[in-house]
Amino acid sequence: METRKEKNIFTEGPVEAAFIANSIAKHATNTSIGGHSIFLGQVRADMIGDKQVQAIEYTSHVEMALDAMAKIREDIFAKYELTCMHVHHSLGVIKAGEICLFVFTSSKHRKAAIDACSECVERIKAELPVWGKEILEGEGYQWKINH
Amino acid sequence: METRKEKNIFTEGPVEAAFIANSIAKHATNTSIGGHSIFLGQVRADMIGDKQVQAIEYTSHVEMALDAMAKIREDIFAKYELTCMHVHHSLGVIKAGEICLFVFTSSKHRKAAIDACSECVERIKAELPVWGKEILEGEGYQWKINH
Amino acid sequence: MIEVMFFGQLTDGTGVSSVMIEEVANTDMLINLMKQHYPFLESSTYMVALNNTMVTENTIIRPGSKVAFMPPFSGG
Amino acid sequence: MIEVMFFGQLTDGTGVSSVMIEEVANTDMLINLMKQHYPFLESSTYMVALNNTMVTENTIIRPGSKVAFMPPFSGG
Repeated sequence: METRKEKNIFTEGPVEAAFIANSIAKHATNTSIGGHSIFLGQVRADMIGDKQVQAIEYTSHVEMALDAMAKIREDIFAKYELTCMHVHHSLGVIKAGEICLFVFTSSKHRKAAIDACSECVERIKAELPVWGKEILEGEGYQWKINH
Repeated sequence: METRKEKNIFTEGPVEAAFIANSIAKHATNTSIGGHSIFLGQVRADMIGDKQVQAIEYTSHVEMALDAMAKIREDIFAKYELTCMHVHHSLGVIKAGEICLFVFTSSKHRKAAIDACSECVERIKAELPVWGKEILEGEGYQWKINH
Repeated sequence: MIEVMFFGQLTDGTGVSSVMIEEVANTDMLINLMKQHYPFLESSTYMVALNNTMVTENTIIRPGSKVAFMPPFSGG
Repeated sequence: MIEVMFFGQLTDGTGVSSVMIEEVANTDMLINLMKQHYPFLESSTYMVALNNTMVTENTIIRPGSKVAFMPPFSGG
């Protein structure tokens, strides 16, 4: 049924710093780029009552999420003069301190990259069918709520 | 005369991707951080007439620049709920495709990091006594103008 | 058959991430059927998607369809 | 002595990044002296800092001071 080619944004496990470095380094050959904007979401060890969050387990309705991401990508490329945009979202158990979201935009002049990155992050949080389960020390858990 | 301890933001040569990765990885131990915002300035190979920019050579009035940066840092920490902020600006010859500016902010909730990063970049470009000399292929050069 | 999928905190109530059910004519009927099976849905917040498209009004369900019950998103 | 420093495109005109000069009473006098030495400064855009502080009005220069002539910034 699905004929449009969609980029997969999901990876099992955290986004590693070395992966981010590699993504940045890859753009050195594109000398029309003047600015990169990066957002990284990191899992916080919040206190829920008297228990600390140890990790967040992310699940998704992947097919719908990739559809939603394709729409966001299309809208953002139509709105901003971007050279490129890359998005990586983790699935599975991501421990406190680890990176679970990596949004990376590049443009000739900085404003497009900065605005596009920020808008992309907001839309990812609002529009992608992804759920985070905050796993507490000991036995409990709590479902994450986005503000 | 100078008694205030100021962070040095200048490094000779480009900001390497591995250095950025290392900066990110260092923050994994701070589990109160929920979001990082990063801006990277990359040297563009613009065409100036019929010649291409091969590199930008950066010079600075370093003492004044560190004073200006200390003031920017103070203002931004007063305005935003940041966990930390790191700034690195290159001096010397930075080739097209290389990174010459790295601004890195972190906060509990994403908005502070994103807004602080963007404001810091604008203020760095407007307020730091730094000059870029665009070195063209062959012999010429042109002094960079910030918009 | 129709595949009915549950996500996020809804799986706390259903205990399963998906169930296969006999054909049902439309989404209103399916939602009512699910509320009978899983009474907690009466007081839950969720959206329903039919074959990856959000349903905002009663829609005919063709055999082989997939229906998703999704609580508010909390990615990123 | 007073150290007078030039930055950015101003060095294209001066050919040097700094010069040491005899005492001058104030910044207005120093700016005029420099314009005599380097006539291109008449038509240049620059700011002047005395001991790392921007000068916006005529200011007394004490011996041992450093004065910087700086064109518009273009960092980042």
